[in-house]
Amino acid sequence: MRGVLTGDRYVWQKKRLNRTFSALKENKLAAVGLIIISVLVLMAVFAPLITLRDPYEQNLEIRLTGSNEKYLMGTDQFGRCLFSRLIYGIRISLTTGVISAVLTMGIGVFTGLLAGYFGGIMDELIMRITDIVLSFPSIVLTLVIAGVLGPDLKNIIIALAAVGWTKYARVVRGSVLSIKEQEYVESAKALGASDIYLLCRHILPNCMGPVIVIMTLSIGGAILSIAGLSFLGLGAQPPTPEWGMMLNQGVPFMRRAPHLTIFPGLAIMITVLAFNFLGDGLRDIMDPRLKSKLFQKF
Amino acid sequence: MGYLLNIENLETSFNTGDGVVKAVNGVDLVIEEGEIMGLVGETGCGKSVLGLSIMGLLPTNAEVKGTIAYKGLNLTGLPEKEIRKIRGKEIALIPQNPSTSLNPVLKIGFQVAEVFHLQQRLPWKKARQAAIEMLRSFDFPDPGKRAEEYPHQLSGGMKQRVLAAMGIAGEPSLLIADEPTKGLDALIRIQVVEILRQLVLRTSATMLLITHDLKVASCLCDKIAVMYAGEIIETGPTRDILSLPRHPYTRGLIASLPSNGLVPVRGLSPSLIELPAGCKFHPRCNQAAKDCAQKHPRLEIVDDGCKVRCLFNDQNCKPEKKLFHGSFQKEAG
Amino acid sequence: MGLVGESGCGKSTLGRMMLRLLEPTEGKVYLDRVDLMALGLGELQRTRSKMQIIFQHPESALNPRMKIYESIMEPMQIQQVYNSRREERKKAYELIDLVGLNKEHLNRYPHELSGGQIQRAVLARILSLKPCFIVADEPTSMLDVSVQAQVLNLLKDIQKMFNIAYLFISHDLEVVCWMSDRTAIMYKGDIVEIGPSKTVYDNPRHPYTRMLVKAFSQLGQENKYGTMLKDDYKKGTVPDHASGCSFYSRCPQASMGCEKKPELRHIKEGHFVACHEIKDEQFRGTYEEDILRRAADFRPFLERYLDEYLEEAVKND
Amino acid sequence: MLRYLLRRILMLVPILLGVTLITFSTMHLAPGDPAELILRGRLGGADPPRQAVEELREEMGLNIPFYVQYGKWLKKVIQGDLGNSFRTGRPVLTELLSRFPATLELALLSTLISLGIAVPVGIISAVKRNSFLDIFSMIGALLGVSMPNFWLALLLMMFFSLKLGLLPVAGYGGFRYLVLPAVTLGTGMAAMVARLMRSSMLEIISQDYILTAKAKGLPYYRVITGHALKNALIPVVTYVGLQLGWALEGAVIVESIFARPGIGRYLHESVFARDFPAIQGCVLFFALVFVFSNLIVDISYAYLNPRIRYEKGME
Repeated sequence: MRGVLTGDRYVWQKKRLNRTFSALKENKLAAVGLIIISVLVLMAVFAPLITLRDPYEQNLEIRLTGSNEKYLMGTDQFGRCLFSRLIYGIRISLTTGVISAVLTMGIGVFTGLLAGYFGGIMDELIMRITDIVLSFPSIVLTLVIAGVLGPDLKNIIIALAAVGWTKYARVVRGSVLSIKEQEYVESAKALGASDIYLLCRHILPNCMGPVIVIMTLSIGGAILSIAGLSFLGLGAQPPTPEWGMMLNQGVPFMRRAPHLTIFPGLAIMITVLAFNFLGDGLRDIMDPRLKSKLFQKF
Repeated sequence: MGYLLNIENLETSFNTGDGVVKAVNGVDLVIEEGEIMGLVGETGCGKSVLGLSIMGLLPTNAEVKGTIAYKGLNLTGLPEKEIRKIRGKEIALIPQNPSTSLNPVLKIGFQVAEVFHLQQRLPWKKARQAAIEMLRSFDFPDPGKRAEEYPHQLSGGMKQRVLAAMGIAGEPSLLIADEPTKGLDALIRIQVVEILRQLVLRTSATMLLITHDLKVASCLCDKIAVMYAGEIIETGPTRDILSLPRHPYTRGLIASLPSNGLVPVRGLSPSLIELPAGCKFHPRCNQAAKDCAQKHPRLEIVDDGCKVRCLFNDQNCKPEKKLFHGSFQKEAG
Repeated sequence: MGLVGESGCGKSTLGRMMLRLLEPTEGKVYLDRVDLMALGLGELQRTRSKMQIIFQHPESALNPRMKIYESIMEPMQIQQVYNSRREERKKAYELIDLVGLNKEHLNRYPHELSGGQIQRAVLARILSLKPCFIVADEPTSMLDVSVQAQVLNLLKDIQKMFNIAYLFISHDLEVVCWMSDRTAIMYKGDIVEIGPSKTVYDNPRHPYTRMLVKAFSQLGQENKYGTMLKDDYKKGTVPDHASGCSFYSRCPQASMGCEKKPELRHIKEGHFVACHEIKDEQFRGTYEEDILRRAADFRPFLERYLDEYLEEAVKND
Repeated sequence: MLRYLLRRILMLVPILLGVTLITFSTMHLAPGDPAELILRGRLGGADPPRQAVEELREEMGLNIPFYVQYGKWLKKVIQGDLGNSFRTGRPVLTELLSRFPATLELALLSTLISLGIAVPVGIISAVKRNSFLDIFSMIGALLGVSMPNFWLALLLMMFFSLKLGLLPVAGYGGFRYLVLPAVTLGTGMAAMVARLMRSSMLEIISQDYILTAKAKGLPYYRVITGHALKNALIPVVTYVGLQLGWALEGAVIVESIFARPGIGRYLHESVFARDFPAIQGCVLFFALVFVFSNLIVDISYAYLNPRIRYEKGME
């Protein structure tokens, strides 16, 4: 009997997975995003195989050359291979982006759950704090925190998390409040379930949909912010091959070597775009309102 | 009296991700001038879609085939611009859900006046006056003040009245009331029935009442058409349908009313994507025979004004005890 | 036991309060001689297996991310009724059979089932704990008539099979009268009439109940040109007295005396009405009258009554 | 309505307190002793003598408890005294005021540009859903959202200033100097607003009351302009407040690139110089502008949405 059931279960899960995939297939933008991200990840992992040169290797004799057969994208002001630096830059941007997004989400979801589920003073307190944090334009606060802590990638991640968690906390709180009213939660309560059980089994899984969407979108946002702050000189320090910083260093040579400005920016945009594609697509797939709306018409 | 609306072989389907939903499958329906036709059916049988098909208000993924002849004019092929002239002026809709069918950011007076302005070409000032008069006639206390209010300040019954007022403001010849009593308590339901009755008395309009509630239909309608899985399965004068239902589904529907002992119809309504072959009702029918699974019965005239879609309509004509009565009767189980 | 009232009159609140899903501001609820309001959290969680609730909206009654069999087995896991998964599963199959679903439904998600099927699954899930008391909060108001009849019949069969006490909440007087032995009518948070279902329906005494019954009988009749209930609708023209009869503002028979809150009075075998205008000559002095004298508010009375009722049900179990 | 406003204004009090508290504590976030850091800055990185640090600590009031420091600081701030800049020694308030016009004109012009583009594009996209125009503009919007604005700024500079020589590269002066920064900021914002406008409009179009309006026989354009638009604008208006915040945020980067003497650039410089009074002044300024623009937005939101006028709270 067990075998039968698990067998069935397997089939159903497979069907469900297939459905998500087919939804992805239909949503072309999301699929494109996913493909770009996969390619980027592969490139980051196999960076040494793809690039021919060490991203740190300087060769002052061939400074600021344009693209040629030896250097795909030319060289920078120290004669380093721009292409290698960009590829290694993927590692930095992706890891910092993902780490800061996950960290931010963790804090936000936790506080949001607390506020939404327990309500009362806890809710009041957390929501007032989010109100206050949200009263600052977020880059300004991030800039100041990161700047005061000292220019370092790690500090930027901390600053981003310290400011960004409020977004999740609000969303999670909102969905917890509505899920809490759902009858299945009430009936589980009537069955004698404990708070932790309710939270883990019923509430958390049902409010993760929007969270995942926001997280996908905010990985893109985090990459943008990190690049921006690095551009302002607050993040990665030379000679790290970080895109924002590379852009910054290219500015003085804008007239002579525009490729130093164009390519890193392009790299940032493509990466962020991929996450935005995916996030948008996920939102369309997951948004139950859209589906039920279609259904109501019959 | 001539035919006001003559629907022939109407088919409406939707293309969705899960397949083609055939909401209306070859419906023939005739509405004569001045009568109240009740379209009765359960959730998902396509009755609301039928109403929207007449108005040409379906979403873009819908496909409509067949003819809807209104005063001899076929509405199905009509371009949007032409059909707009019909809407509101000739055929008006009283939409399903009063709480979401009024625009939340516009004053109700304006929403009613808009119809006067548009359909009767009244200047705004006069249209407003007319709107207030209209509200007054629907028993609105202090209509001048009420007209300045927003929908969320009104009770459900009042919103329903505003919608009714909007419906008849254009002096239409045909009113389509889509599920006016859905999800309402008995007392409010009676109020709504009362509103509709007033409407009919006042305008002498023809009405198509779409409802799932046999009781509401029975106290308002001259004729009833019962719909199941996108088809009309039985139609005729209200009294005949209720006292002598011929189709097994109609009988089941009547028997499952609480006042008739809640005798259920077994099974579930079929999905409109995969309809059963043959008679659409046969999987749930107690009297289903072999033929029912293959032959698709036609809507045949059985009696004066009555039509039934069942292979066995003749044998089934035995009048059982009067099934429908108003008072509560307790049964043993 | 049936409970009837308009939407927003507080009947669902009462139902939820009985299970202590909502905390009442005052008053007590007894189940099997145990005061539920005084229970600690742990005890409460254990006691909850005896009383269960069925909700109105099938679309939100089950966790959309859990398959039906997970939902059905969940209560057994929470209350640890069985020791092994196998026993739980066996029980789940039994229950599924009992409520008229089949095995293939078990592996579906709630959105793949119809409203009627979901209510069946909810029932199966609840029955797994062998409750002695079920609050059914409008379980069929969102269903079609033919399906409503199926579910109601099922509920009734199960009641007979397991001898469970129901509190059946609905706004549909006819359904309640058909389902229940005794019916209580609620208006704006107060019980205005309570008695055997047949008596209440055929011989309503409270003006509000009369209005309801009249409404239901008139809905079935064909009277195209009559005006119905026109006179009875002086809705909300008189301000409510906070302390007075809750029906005062809509009551056709309201008089000066109605400014005081009426008590539920015993007028006939098991039939109680809260109205000043009913001066029944057959007033009986039974032991319940004694309770009534002591009961200034209706609530302790109702609780007491329910308590006895439940006690009986438990004894029979 | 009045109660809503009062509530909304009362809610400002704890928020402003929190904002000032965070602003004040930025100084204490820095690893190490602020006094030491400052002196080290003055001495060009050399270790300051112990006694000088102690003196400065005394002078800055660092030896008294934190909350007393905060109270003193707050009192001064309310009186309009933001302290003197470590770098220039001039009062921070004067510095801020002198830089304010540059930032303001940038924020206003870019907001104007973004709304001017985004609202019509969003509406048309929603109404003509899945048309070529819709797909085109939505991909464009996604590009706009994903594009780093500092990169866009550099590209614009490269093309219009260096290559075509149409506009000045950087600096501050007349309208010609404003164009590129405003376009840079406006494009990013326009992309976001257009997406929001479209989704909000789509949501509204599927509502029941739009069906009612169509059933009245209204022409489609009047359904959209008369019935849908006002509803669809409600979330967009809320957003404009946030947007102004973005304009200010963007100002930090854009002003730095285009060398505009605005508050954003001042903040950037101050962060690098660890000029704490100046940092605090800038942060406070940004937060206040943001808080009050949100207040104005909420008021107009209440004006647009009749439900708010009678109900309490909003989310």
